[in-house]
Amino acid sequence: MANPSNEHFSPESHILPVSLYFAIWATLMVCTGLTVFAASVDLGIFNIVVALLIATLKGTLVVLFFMHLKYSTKLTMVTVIAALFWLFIMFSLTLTDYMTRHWVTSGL
Amino acid sequence: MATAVQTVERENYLNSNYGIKSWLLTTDHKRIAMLYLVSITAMFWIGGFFAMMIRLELLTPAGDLVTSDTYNKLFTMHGIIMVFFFLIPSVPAVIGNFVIPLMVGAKDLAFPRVNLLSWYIYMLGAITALTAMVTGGVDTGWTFYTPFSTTYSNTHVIGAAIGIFIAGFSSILTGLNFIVTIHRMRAPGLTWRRLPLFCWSNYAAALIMVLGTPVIAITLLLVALERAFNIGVFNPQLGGDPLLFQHLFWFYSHPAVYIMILPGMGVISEVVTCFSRKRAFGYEFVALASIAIAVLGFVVWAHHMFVAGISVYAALVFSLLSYLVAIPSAVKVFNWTATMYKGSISYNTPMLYAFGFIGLFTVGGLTGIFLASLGLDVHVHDTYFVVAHFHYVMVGGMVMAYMAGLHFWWPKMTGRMYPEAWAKLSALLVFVGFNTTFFPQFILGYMGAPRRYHAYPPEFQVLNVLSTAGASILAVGYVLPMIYFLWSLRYGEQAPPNPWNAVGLEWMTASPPPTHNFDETPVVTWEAYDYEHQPQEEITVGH
Amino acid sequence: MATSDVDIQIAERALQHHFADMEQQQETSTFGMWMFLLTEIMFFGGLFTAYLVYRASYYQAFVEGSQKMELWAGATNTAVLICSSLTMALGVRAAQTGRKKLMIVLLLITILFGLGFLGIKGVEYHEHWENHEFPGPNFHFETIDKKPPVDPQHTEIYFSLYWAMTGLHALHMIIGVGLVSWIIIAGLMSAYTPSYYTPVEIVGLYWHFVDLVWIYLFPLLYLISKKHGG
Amino acid sequence: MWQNFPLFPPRASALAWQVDGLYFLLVAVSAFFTLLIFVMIFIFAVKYRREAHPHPVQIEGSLPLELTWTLIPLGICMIFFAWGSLIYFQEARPPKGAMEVYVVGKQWMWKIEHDTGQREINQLHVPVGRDVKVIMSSQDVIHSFFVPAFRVKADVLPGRFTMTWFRPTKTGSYYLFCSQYCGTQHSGMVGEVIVMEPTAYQAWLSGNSGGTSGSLSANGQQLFQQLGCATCHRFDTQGRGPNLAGLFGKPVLLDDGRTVVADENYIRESILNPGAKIVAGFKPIMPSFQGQVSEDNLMALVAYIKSLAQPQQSQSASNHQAVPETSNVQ
Repeated sequence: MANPSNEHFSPESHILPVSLYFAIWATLMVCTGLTVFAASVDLGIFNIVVALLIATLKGTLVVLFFMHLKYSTKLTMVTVIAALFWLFIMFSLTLTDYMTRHWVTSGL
Repeated sequence: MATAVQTVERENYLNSNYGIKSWLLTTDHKRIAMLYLVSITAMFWIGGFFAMMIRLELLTPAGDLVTSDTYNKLFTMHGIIMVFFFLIPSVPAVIGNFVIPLMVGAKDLAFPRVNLLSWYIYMLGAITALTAMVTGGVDTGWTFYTPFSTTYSNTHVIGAAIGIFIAGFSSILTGLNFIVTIHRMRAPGLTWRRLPLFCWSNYAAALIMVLGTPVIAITLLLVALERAFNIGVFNPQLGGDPLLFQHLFWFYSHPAVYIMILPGMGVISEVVTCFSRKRAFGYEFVALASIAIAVLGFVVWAHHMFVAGISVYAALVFSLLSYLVAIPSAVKVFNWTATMYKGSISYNTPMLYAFGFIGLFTVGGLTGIFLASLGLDVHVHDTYFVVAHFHYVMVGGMVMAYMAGLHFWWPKMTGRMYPEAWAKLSALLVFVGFNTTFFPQFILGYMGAPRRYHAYPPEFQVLNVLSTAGASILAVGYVLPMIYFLWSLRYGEQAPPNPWNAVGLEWMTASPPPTHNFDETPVVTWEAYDYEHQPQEEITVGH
Repeated sequence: MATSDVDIQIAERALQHHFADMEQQQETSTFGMWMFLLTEIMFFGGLFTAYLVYRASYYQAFVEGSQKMELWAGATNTAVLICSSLTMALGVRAAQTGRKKLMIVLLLITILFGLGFLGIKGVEYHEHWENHEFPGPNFHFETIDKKPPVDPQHTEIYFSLYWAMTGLHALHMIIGVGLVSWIIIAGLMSAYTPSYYTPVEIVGLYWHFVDLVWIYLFPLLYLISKKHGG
Repeated sequence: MWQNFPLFPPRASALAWQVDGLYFLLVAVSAFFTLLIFVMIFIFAVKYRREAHPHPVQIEGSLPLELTWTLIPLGICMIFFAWGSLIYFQEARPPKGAMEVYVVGKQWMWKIEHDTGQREINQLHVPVGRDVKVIMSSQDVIHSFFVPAFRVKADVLPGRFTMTWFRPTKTGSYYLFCSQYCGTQHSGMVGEVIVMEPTAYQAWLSGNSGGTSGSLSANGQQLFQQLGCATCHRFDTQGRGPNLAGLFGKPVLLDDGRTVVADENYIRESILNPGAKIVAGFKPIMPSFQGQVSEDNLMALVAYIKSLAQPQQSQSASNHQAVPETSNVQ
């Protein structure tokens, strides 16, 4: 992967080298192959874990480099973190209900 | 009054150009605010008319004025219009739109064309929803609970849902505009710690608009799809779970009550400081309380579902979190009260509304504690207790704050003063009428009167009659401002740039402001609410 | 990166009256786009929540539904979108460096990839439609081994979510193709310079976001479990 | 209109006192804080009015005060939380040995079936002093079972059982409201709960047994035969389906490794959507009975399978002859 120290551009004009874009692209393609391969191996519940880990890796690369988040302001970073945080709230608190419906069984 | 009688009318945003096109194609935030003002006022009267019909029907225990189907449509349309087309846009889209760019010393919002677009989207949504109502109405309740809304209702659910779906994007765009404006367009020297509390609270509300509204959009889209194609996601007959709908619905609709109340709280902070001539007590705490409410508001939604069949454990979690969101609201109330301590208080109309707000919001907030308490909620859930509670917050709180803000900034928006005596009378009428209408409903609720009942057992009649009587007083209290505001446009006194002798950038430009707001970009060198350094002699306001 | 007088004129015309300078305008617009993407995330988030809830409760039904997905189509589409993201990123870079022709060529390729994605998706949709794997009264499903499903109701919900999620995503792709076309037309009219290319960047952000959603949709819908006869 | 003008609901269940206690405490605390705010506003507004106090004293704020009005309300709230949760927990856990009543909500009436086979519409007769567990489901939309005098409420959902329970302490007739909006005649979906002295209740039971064909579980047993359940679910180890004797209330190991407790909702799901949870060691061959059994019949089947779990009946059940618990009625 490209060495970030060579790409210290000012945040206003984050012009990244073409080679970096191709390197990211290649990584994404390899990851796609990997995720298809991983799905064909039976890992039990870890299938989904692996698939999501790879997806997250791919997503992170897209956001950091293709979308230039790595070279953006702190405010943009906070925005992305806020998105993830609110998604987490929605997922986890909804599942709080669904995953615990059987905890008190005597009353159905 | 300041002696500067303007002989030559200087150019302002109202007289810079004329004609319908200059309004419909404007990108000026002040004109867009006026467009919003006209449209949401129209929606308020439509919603208010439905409310009046509801109250008249409930005058007698038998369902004799309208049929039960009509009644069900009335309360549904009252809820949909008031929530989505009046309360949510009221303070942000009218007052916020007008005042926030002025407050931060900007020439406009960050995206003026998007701002205009958001008004058009709002109108499209409103017209879609109204069409659904005119052509037959909706009878699902504003909550659209499945499977009633998806399978059993024979009314125009899709139309109403699409209307709300569309209006949601207007709300999203307004929120997005506010957040970006407050981040990026502040005048030099206007740091976050110097930002008026109105901006803070609108910022917090905008966060909810941006993060929550998309979820209601997708949820209502699924309801529409469910009705159209029977996709089964919320339909128990097809294996879906109706509670999932409630989760997704309240994920937005609970925070939405904070979209409604937070900007109102911001208005109160402005008004209380101005008419007490004091700095906001505990500025940081009030500002942070807004953000805390916005964040915590997202983790309490299932307290609407304590009896709906959620797990006991989840109910415990949501109950605990619900108490936490009460704390920042309490902090705000205490700080407003403390702001008045050792102030120099004048009883102008906005301040009277602010008194009303603080008192009624306290009652509304405290009864929220009743509802957050699991064992008690089981009894009062879906009764008039809930109706009274949220009207105390929404009408007693939010509409009071909206009225306070409208009176406060009316001179700035129109360049005219409203008639103070009439305004005070109407403030009093609203306060008395409101309490007469909604306080009896707390008692009704604890007695067990379920909400959304077209006919009710006779022993509930006395309190219902009281409620209807109060509603008619309330109606007069709302009709009066409508009349004298219109009157003031033509006959009102010319307003000076700063009639209340308030601090804040919006008062440092002309009334009404010029198209570009400021003749030169202001530089802020003072703290928020710096009444200390404003010369006392300038106080000209009577009472 | 020499800036000609014409370029400066373009940039001056592009500066809206309420901004102090280009830098403020560009930062504001980009931040605005990120905020918009935040709402998009929450928009898809509602569907992902529904997916999570049902998948957690009715795993087997989701496995059976997922096995009927064409893996080759999903994988190819993932690759197509990644390629389109590359050309999009390179297109933005070309705009940054002021190579107009290159930018237009790259964006055209991006559109082609986008249309390719929609084409493959269309083939898949057609196949599901023919097989009655569309939720509603005509829904009919048999597993990949031609057996009746263990839990037909929830397999139908899997398909409801599949259509809703991929349909919404495809709608975003169509909007994206429209936006990129608009950028190409504006680019042909020389609207952008190295000091003013904000619209290109913003549309780029949007395109990458749509790609990002697919990166999650692919494993969640296509790869739940390929183990047969589960 | 003025003669009958109550301001407080009747208090007719063991739980009502607790709910009211919490309510009174909350009213007291709320009244205190409301008065505090009103009085402070009033005093400040009068004392510091502009005429009397033209020169404001600027105060930035006070950390101790902020902490005070953050922490004290928080502390008070935690008391309410604890108390409210305790009550809720009691409501969620019916006592053992409660008599069971099955309720089906439909637009716009309450259909009630007693364990002993009596059926009622919009009326529920119960004896005073006994725990009553109400097991509910809806035939169409969401309803809500609400008896203000007992301070209990629970939504009645389609596609699922929910429950609530109460122990009436006072005889009389009390409102049973539907409190979840359910369509046109929502406000007409009002019934009554009639609490009777035990002797009167027994008399009522025997007076109303004529029209019914037997206890609920006996009906369930009949259905069990008619629908052909018994061919696979045999009371030995040879059946193609699991043996249901003694099943109810016990944990069940599923073929994907999960364990669930066989409660009412599990049985319901297994009848309507057998593929959702396959018992370990069995094949997913059971057809779905979705659309073939009504809510009433489902409840009968559940009641029957429940009755199989009671030791003195499992024997008779294997003789295909379930005897209801309160057989003295017949």
